[in-house]
Amino acid sequence: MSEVYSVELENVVKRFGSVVAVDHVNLKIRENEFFSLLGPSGCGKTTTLRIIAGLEEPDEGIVKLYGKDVTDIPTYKRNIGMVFQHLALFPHMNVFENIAFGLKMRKLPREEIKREVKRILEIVKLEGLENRRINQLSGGQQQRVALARALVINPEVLLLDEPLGALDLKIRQHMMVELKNIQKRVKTTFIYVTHDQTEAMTMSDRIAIMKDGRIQQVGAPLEVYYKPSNTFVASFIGEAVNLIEGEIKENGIVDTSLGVIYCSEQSAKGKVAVMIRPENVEIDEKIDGVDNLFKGIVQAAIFKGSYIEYRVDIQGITFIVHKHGEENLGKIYPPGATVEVGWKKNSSLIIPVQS
Amino acid sequence: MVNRRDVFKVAAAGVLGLAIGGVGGYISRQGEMESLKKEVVELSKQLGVAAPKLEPNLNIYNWTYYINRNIVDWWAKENGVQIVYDTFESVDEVVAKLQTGTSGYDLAVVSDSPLQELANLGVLEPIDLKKIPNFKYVPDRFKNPRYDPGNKYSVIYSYGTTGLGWNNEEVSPEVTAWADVFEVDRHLGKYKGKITMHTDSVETYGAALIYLGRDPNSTKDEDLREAIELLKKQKPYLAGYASTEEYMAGLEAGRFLISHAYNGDIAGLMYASDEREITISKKLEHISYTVPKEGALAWADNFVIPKGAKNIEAAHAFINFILDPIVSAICTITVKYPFPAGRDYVPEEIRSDPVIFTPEELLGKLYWARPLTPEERAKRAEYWLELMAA
Amino acid sequence: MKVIRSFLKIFTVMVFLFLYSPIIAMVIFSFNESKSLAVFTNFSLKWYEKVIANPEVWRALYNSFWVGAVVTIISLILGLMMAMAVTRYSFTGKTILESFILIPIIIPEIAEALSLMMMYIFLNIPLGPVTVIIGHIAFDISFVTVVMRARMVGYDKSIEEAARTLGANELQTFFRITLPTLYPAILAAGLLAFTLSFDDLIKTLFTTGPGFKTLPLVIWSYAARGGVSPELNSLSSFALSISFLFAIFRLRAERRMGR
Amino acid sequence: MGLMDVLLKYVRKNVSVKVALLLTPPLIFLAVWFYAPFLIVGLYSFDMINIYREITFTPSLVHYSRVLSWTGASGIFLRSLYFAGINVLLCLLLGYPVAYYISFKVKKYKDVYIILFIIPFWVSFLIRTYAMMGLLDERSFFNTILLSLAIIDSPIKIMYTDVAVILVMVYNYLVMMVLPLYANLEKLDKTLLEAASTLGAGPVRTFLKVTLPLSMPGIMAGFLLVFIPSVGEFVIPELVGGPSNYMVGNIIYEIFMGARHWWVGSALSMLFIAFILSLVIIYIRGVGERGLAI
Repeated sequence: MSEVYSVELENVVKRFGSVVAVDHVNLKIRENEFFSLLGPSGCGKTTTLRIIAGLEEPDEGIVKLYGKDVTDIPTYKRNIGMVFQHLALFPHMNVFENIAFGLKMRKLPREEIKREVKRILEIVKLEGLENRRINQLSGGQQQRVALARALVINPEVLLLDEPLGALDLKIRQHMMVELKNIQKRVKTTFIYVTHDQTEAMTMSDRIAIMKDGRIQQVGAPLEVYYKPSNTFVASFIGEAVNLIEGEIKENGIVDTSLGVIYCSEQSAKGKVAVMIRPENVEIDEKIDGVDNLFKGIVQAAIFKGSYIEYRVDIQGITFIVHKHGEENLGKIYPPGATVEVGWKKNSSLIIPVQS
Repeated sequence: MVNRRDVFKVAAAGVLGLAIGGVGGYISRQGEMESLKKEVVELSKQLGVAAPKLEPNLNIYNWTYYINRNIVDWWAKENGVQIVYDTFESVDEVVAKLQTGTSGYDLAVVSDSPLQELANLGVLEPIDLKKIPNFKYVPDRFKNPRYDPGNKYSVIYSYGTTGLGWNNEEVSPEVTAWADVFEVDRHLGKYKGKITMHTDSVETYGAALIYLGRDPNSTKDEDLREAIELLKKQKPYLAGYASTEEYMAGLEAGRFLISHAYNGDIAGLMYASDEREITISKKLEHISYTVPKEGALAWADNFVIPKGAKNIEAAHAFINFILDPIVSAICTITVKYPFPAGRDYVPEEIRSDPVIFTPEELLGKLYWARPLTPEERAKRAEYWLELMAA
Repeated sequence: MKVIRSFLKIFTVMVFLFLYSPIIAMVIFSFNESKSLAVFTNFSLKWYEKVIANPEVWRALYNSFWVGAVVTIISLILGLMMAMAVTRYSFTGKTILESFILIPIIIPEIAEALSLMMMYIFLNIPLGPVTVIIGHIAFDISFVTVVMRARMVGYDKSIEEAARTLGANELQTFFRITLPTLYPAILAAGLLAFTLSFDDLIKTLFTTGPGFKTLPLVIWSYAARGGVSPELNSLSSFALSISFLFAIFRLRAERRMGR
Repeated sequence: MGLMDVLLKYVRKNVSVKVALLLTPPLIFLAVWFYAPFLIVGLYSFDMINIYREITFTPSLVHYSRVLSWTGASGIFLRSLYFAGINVLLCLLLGYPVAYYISFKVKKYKDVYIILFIIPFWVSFLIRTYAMMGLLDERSFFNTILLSLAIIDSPIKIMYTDVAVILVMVYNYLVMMVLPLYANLEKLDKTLLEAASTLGAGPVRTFLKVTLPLSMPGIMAGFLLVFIPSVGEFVIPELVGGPSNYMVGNIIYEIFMGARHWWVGSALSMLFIAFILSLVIIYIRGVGERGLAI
């Protein structure tokens, strides 16, 4: 038997007028996985999520939940939970009624509803707030209610549409940890849509990166960070990145406008880009023991808290370097200073140019 | 002529009617009525049994204050008929409703010329005189009228004239002619702001055209132009164009001294009228009514059964009831408009009052409104609105 | 500055006086024992007794109420459908549709009432309560739609989607989520619809049938016939107190809605 | 999958079907009971229905040309515009200071002021009009007081005059002017006024150069809300005016019910509606769609 997938999308297409929002998407999401759909706004990630929920019907393709084709099944008959971007809590109901709604729809006996709501309130840490009105809750509390409401029905899949977007940074960071913990406790597949890579990186088992309705790459956070499948993914993931276009000269050697760059060996041909993460680059007056070495002039040095970001002009190309470490913070190269910039060849990765 | 049973029947109606409404307003003839009361109560029981079975509802549409409501209530109760009694204040209202052919009324009261208009439109049900035995009490003069030959669609209700009501204490010399209200050097100038003309354009046109020596029904441009010019000159001297309610209140309070009015309204002021209380003795001695010597418009109101009436039997029965001489008499002494069938039973002072019962020889000499076509009415309305805008 | 301020204050007080004095005078004189409109002789409830003893008034009040109730329910249903269509979906011809909705509010009521009466006559439809109700709904729909649309702007559709993900089908979603959350809008529109119907004179005047009178028709026939009278003073004061009861209800409801 | 499911699915899938389902019942109602009647009015006005209510296919403009060439009608039409214009002006003159005072000078209890202002308008239109009739009546205490104070020597006759019609209109429509004005003034950024005074403008100049221009949208909204219904007024001239104070509504009524000439009445009605609608269209063009968001 092959692996069990909680959600499968096969060649799903959704158009809005002339715009193709979802373009032949194929996805296989594993059971009990924390899966994120990451991409800039308008990339089709929310539409994809809504297709899984049944709130949008695909123009083409098939949606499967646990192997069962649900393409023609309406939302309310798919056993899924969803947390909406603006939470969509029912304003005319209190906390208990909000959470109990799904159970009532399933015609559970009153006692069981009470028990289930109590159970889930414990999980989301909202005990004792059953009778509060929605507008009497803080943003974080509302978040938990929305989560509890979606989880209490024991969904096969929990869909989350940028649920943390409205929260401020501190609470958001806290909720990220919380969400991950809850996922571990309830053991359900979470599909999480976000444009925030930190959220995706922090919580996800796997991430799908989308652009213009297409999936660009699916992989674990480290994988997409260090092995982006194309320049879009490379530049989208991480704070910053250096991408230098060029042509493969021979295996592991790329000819760029800066000159030859030595890369970790990889079989590719023709036009490619070389990706160098800024934190893997050394900067100093004099550098030894690197495979690639360039001279440049500091344009700007920006203090970013735990590191310094340098923008170094190398033959007209701006190169970004992140310099970590307390001991280095005392020594800052001022703009105009001539420096050497270098990195080892396994820090430069050849990736295909995104079409 | 009238048998005893009928008299008792009607007296019963009157007495019971009074019992419903209270006898406060009943002033004279009290002794006569009292003596009949005992027998009447007996007979009224038989009446109820004897009455034919009628439809349960009757929708009546009549002028305001134009019948004895106690008698209507009594008849309804006696026959087990639920009466909806609606009233209107102008010819326009009743014609507008009846011309629909779906007014929902079973019985209405309409004047002579609009009656012809409605008959021509085919929105009236024929009247079956066989079902109205009391029609025999209607004097011959009011049968087979010119506006409804053979009483095909109508039965006379009441009649009268439109002349001038005036305050004989304040106004002198006495009002005799239309000239008094159209010529500035006569009453018009003297009582500036105290004179009203009628709101109904048919009446006011009629007055102006009669004064000008023209046909009051004229629709010729030159006649209408001349009439309107006359009325335009008159307008600044008037208190306004008044309806029944307005001129009755105004004459009584002394705000108006001369009003273009229906005879019965003025009689109602002289004797006081109501729709529940019967009064016979004079109330306001200082109000007079004159049919101007140039002539005036006469009119007759009639029962009609509108098309679409659902309760035709009850409508006929009700007409028959009102045509009973004593019922007619009671209605006459209640509202001070003459009900022809009851003439012989009203007290002498009322029967001989020319303000209520227009003398027959005079009626013959007066003008009658002719039904107009929409074209003719529109033409008249155009001139009329020019006056209103002036 | 001081001068301007006190001028404005006096002016405002005068305008308030202008607004209140006729109504207060009417109410005061409704308790006058004599028929005089000029001198208050003695306190008396006799005109009220007359009004209360008049079955026509009670029947008219009853008619006004039930007509108002039927009109409100039907206009709410139809208006809600229209408002939902225009606020939730975009479709071709929407702007034209919206102006078509506004026209009944703009057109003089006399023209509208006469045209409806002509149509009833043209189609031989007998006049009565039903024709009155239809006439009221025909303009109430527009008012309901406009009020609802204004209140539905910013309505978060995702709560309905949330309900569906939780297992509610279309009908359950509508009755358990959509209607309850639209309650303020429905209440506001419903009260307006009821008031418009309850106070309507012109449409009712032209479309009513035998014996069917509403309260405004009774007041109108007295006012048009006899002008000012103590009976009418007390009838109007009586009607006024009903209007006030409504208004207070409305105000309280809106207060509660207004967060 | 049952038929119901197929149908439901179809509806779910098609927005246009949903829209159609939502719009059909109200639109059919409006079409039948609001627009179709005007179709009949139109047919009458073009002489396409005869006296026996049969449709004929011989359209003609005679009734229009009749109305247009009719001086009496144009006189009354002008009077209606004049009455409505005076009404708007008086409502503005009375209403602006009140709205201004409540919005700018009242610090506490603004709501109370506004509710106090609205209370008289909770009373139904007809009763308000009737209450005014009580004051305007010659026999009213108002006249008695003036007489006893020897301010006047004979009772003022206001009832059944142009003045009565206009006074009662102002009384009834004042709220329609004050509320949009107040809403507008409330939204107005008051720091602008402070800015103007720091730039050396006196109170009068500030008002004329800043407040007044900025409150134009409120004035325009009030104008529309007062002008449109008061041009078409029927009840007020009928009750407190005489035939000499007729407005368009009254002549339409008169032609329909008095002369019973439905053809001319319809033409008049159509012209009047066309006038009102063009006024609104001009307004929307000038002020924008928001102007109608009441």
